[in-house]
Amino acid sequence: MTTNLPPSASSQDASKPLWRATLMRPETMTLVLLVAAIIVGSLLSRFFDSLSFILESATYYSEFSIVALVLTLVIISGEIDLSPAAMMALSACLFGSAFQAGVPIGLAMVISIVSGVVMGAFNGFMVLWLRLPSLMVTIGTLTMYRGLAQILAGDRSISKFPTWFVGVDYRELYGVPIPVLIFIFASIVLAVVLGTTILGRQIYQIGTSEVAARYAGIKVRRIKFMLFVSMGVVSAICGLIATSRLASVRYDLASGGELQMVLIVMLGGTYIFGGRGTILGTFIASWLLVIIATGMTVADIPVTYQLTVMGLLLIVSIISTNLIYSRNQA
Amino acid sequence: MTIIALLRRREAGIIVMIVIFSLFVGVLQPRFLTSETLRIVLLAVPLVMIAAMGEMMVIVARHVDLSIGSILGFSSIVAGMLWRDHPGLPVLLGVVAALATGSALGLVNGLVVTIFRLPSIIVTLGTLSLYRGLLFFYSDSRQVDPQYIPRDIIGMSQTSPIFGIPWIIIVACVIALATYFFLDHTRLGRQIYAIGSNPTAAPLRGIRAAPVTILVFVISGALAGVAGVLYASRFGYVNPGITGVGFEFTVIAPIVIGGVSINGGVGSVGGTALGVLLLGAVSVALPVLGVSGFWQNAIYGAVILFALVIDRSVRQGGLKGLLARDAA
Amino acid sequence: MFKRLTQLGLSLGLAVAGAAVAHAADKVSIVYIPKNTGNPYFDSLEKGFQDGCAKLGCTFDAQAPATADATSQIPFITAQTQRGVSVIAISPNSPDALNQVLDRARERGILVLAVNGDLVGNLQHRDAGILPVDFTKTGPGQVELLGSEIGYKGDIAILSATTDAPDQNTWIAAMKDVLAHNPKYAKMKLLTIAYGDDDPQKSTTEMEALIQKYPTLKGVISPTTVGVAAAAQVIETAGKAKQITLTGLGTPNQMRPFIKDGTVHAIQLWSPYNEGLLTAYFAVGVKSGAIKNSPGTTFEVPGLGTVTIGPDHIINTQAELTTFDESNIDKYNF
Amino acid sequence: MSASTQSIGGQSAADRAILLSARGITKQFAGVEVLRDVDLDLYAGEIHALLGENGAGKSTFAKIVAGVHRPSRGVLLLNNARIEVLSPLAAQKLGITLIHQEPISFPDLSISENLALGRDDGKPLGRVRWAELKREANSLMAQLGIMIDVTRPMRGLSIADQQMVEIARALASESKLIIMDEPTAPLTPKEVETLFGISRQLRNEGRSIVFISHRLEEVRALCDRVTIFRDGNKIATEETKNLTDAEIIRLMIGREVKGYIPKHKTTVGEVALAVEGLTLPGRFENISFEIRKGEIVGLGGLVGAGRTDVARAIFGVAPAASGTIAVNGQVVEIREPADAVAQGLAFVPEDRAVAGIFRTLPVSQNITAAVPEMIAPKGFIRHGLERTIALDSVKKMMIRLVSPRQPIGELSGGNQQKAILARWLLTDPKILILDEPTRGVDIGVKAEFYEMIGALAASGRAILLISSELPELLALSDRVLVMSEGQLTGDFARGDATEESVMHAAVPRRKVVGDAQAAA
Repeated sequence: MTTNLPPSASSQDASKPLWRATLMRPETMTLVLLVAAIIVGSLLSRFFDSLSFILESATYYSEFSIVALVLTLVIISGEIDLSPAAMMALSACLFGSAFQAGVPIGLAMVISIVSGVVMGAFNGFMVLWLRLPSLMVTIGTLTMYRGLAQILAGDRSISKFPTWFVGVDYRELYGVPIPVLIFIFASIVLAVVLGTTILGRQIYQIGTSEVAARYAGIKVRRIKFMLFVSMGVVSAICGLIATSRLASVRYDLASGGELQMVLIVMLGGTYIFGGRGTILGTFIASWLLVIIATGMTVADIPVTYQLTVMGLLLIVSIISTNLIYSRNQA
Repeated sequence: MTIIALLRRREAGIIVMIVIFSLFVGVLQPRFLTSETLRIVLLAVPLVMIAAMGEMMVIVARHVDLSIGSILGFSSIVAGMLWRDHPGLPVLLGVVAALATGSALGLVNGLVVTIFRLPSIIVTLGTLSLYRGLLFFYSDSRQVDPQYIPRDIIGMSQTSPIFGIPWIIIVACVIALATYFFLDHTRLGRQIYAIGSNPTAAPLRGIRAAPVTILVFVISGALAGVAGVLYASRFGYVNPGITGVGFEFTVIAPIVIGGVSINGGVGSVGGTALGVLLLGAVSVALPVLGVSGFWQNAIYGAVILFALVIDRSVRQGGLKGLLARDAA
Repeated sequence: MFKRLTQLGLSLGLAVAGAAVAHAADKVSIVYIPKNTGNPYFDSLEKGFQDGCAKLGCTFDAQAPATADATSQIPFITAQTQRGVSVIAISPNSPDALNQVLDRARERGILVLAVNGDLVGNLQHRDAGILPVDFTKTGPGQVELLGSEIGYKGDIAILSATTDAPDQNTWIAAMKDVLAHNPKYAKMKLLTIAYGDDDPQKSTTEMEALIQKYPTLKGVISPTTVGVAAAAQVIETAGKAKQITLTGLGTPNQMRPFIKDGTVHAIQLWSPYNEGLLTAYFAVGVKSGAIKNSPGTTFEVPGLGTVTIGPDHIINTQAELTTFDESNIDKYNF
Repeated sequence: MSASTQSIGGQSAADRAILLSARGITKQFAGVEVLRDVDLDLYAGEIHALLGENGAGKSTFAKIVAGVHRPSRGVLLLNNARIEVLSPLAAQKLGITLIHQEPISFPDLSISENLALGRDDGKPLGRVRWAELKREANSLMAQLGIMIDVTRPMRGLSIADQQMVEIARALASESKLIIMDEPTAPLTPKEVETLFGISRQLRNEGRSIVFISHRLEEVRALCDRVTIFRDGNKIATEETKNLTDAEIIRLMIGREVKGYIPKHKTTVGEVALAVEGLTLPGRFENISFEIRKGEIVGLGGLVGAGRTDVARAIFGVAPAASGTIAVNGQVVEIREPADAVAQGLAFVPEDRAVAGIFRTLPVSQNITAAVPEMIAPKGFIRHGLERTIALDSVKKMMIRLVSPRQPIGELSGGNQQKAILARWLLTDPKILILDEPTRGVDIGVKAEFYEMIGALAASGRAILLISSELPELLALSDRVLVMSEGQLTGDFARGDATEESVMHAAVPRRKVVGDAQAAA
């Protein structure tokens, strides 16, 4: 039985005041949490209110945050990718091994980015051509890519990179570390892409109804494939940033990062079933995570609480986002 | 397509794979083909076997539980701390506590998944982290040293009630058989398959999907709790930061290779058990062959992907159909 | 705009740090960052810190990451730097990944000490390394212990942690050296080195594989606490205690049941407690100016006697390994 | 009409035992009344037809009786005792079984298990007796004249076979009341006859059957009484023999049929779309036809005959394995819908909710979805422009809405359909494929659609119209093609196409057509 409302029944809904529509957005919730976290953080520790400290801490999370931005697009399009942390590790290990084997560092960087393309394309192939669910595929590739990194690099840590390559997080522009700048820049670019271009529009449409998008002549497979490849490329780039920051690389680089990336995206109010979400939300959520993590660390709160808080946040954020959207849809 | 027909009977396929693999390893390292190997493999698998029985039910019901590693860790710590801090109490009480802990954590998973209708994979990714955090908190980040694990528990891996078969293997067999009986011969078991096969139609056949789904998560948690006790038995101590970490992949890989479809509704206890045995044999064989343990992760990942592709090609009626264009 | 804010923040942070330093004369604050949380070895080490600080009047705190991966300690170092503690003692998870963040801490006047494991290859990024014993003697000590138990004769194997662990590799190199060159050990044959990744499960399968592959195996050295415990469990489960002699580095608490039931006769280790104690004394001494942090300097630690700062600023807590067997194991609780 | 029908149908109402009474049944969905104050009595041992247009409320009524929905108001009485039907399982226990329009199947479970599911009320840990299940399943399938291995899984069974399993399930349930919601749609005439035979037998045993169908001839052949629904109201209950077809239709739609479809003038031009030898194994075979500019070609046939598959193949949704498609005389390769759109094709799909609309997105986005270059001339979306374009379409198509920012899911079916059509008109398509364009659309709006379709053809566009409503198909089409079991079986010029000729071609040939006629 169809349950279409006649226009009159929904008129209150459409004419809902703007402030209420804004308040009911998940991003607003994230922003409120951010403000609250800053206040609580400052109360917990007097060491907290230093911007340079926060920015420095932000570099530790910037790689995951940058990947989370692209992951936002992937999730809006109705897919998911749990393998980026493993892709970071494998591409960075490739880079390190190549460099160690005497490959010029520039070429080694190219190799790592190409490996990102290949890994992303493999994910895309499995999902789009073999039509396997992306969740399971990327759980498989997350294990496999990490394992390949382990086979490649063993458990040694590769270091001794040239000084110009090392320490990207200590280079600053206007007092802001480079990785954080890259994150901010990437946020702006992706926000523009998602919010104002046809590509962005079509990503939402695909996520809302893939079948309808295909019938409307949208090249669903091409767009999704591009998103998976972008995940690979961005993961590789972030693998390089992490390598530079740590001045070394090991197979366990970014291990467990998939949880944090998904957490950022969910916390930013992106709908797990696709079709809804914003870069702004992910941007705010990234800062929220930085504030919570650094705030707790600097306040000497044991790591056990941090794990608990992260897990709890993930669950609470999907529940609330889900509730907000299902209410809007009712 | 005889290969496909063979793969349809996944159990037959896995038995063939186990035989081929064993012969292959045996040729390279003749010492592999001894009863000693069998003993080692059989000692290595009960943990995975028991947890896999629960996880398999979850997957048959078209869900997944990624938090079992943390549940295993939590249950074993709860039991271990009980043994350590209250040495006067009966040993069995620790086992009961582990079961109760596992069930309770599974219940939370089930409730969140069904009440809010959220994808279980994301929910359990969250509880994976949440439970591990709580576990650190509960244990005060302290491990339970071997001297506190009761000898009766350690003895489960060593002593045998019958035919020289250690207790833990018997426990695993009993649980596997019980699972088989439950899934294949009770109405409730068949309802799990029905829910996984067609969740929207289940209520129309009078199946109450929510409670059954919750029950499945509880069973999965409880079995992870049992596996937690066996962990203490086999490794002799439990550590909040180590016990059960990464266990979810160790469990999911043999399940998918055992022919349990991640699309729900399909899968047998026999296939799962054989999958566990196959991967158990692989993990025992790698060091015997002198292959670096680094390969294990990559192999597990590849196995999951391979099983996914096989599953898809069987459904599509052969490899030819695999690449056919989408008919959505 | 940002820059000015940053400077403001920086000066605020420095002011706080300065305040902390100003107090340093009477109250040194030490923070210890172990490899990961839940590791009983480090619990014991922390105890040494606590007792030392109780006597010396310094404040002590331990902050552990959840996992032992290369990057997990970094946010903790930064946060403690921001807090303006006077001493950071760390058991590094990676010898390479911490250089920059440790340098930044040292720029702020924080004393950075590597404890229990050193930043091999990057020694210039810490102020001193506090190691339990002279690591060059650990390997030979272990070989001697095993040799004495098996009559200096037979096939042996090593079950190590990871291929990349610097300490392990130092010890193993010394073991190989002494086995090859000391005629006393001429009849002991090293068959292989297995790696259990400090993971109970993996150590167990590796140990099982050793037993299976080498029926002539008489002795196993496992110079890692996780490995030796797993190996003992395997030997006990397989009922091979009569054929295979196990020794290694293990904590008394972890190994007590095996030593009591005869699966293992003796293990060795040093006192992690003393490491913590010594570090506390050293740190407070350097901060107060009583100890000059340069090679050759000596200082007194109650209970440990006179301690000398060695080359590369390496300080050892004790000369020899302590051997634990049935006779003395109950005296230790860590 | 058989003798037995008359003898039972001929008794006077007063003599008959009433099995089920509905009193004042009202149902609201999201504040909209879809069923209003329905009173209905079902006799024991009768076959009772529910008739009405789509959305008239007959399926909702059936689902309320079967416990799928709960009534907003009103009561049900079974054997004069008030009952609360809380769930399908509760209905089952009361002896009420519903055979759904789309067969319920658990594809991974065996046929025998599908038959058994939900029929037992035993303990959850009660044992499943596999041998018993198999024996029972075999005997049920034999009763229905179906030879099939009952231990095979449902996956892969044809819709008809699945429907037969559903029917077998109802048989086994010993229900006093069996409700069949359009059970015959996927069945072959022979299977229909088996079903009718069994239905009569059940009636003779004193059980009651509610039969929902659009096919008047079936109702006439089988049913003792009919109840007619319109717009959520029960309009009439009458003995079948007392009503003529024309009267029934008048009661269903509330006015005379004639003249409600506008006459369409044809000025046919060159060939716009030529399809040659299109084949997709298992779906359709060797389909060839052409459509000229300004021509409306109707494609008729039974549900499942492969009409939609052909349309989806042409549009690239599920391309054919072999055969060619030529647009304006040029053979083109269409691998996905985007290619089809580039060739000037447009497709209004049958399954609007899934394949048509983006439910949660604004109407404006839905309208402009196929013309990105129009709203984003330089790559960036110009929202003002988009709004203008959308509002223009809204006005042209007379789409009723509050705001173009409103999610399209809030519009009525007809208005949603208009928006989909508007989306395609923006692409200025040369060839339009309309798959059941008026399904789920109110009568009044239907007329608007007919006018639009006519106008589109008149403007030189080629139109392929798929419709299961014969009068609509016949009135609009210049030519009518008919498919049956994946083959083209009929090609009628406007004058030659009649309901009889089209139905004749649509009925599968391999079966003996005489059976169906003999039955009627």
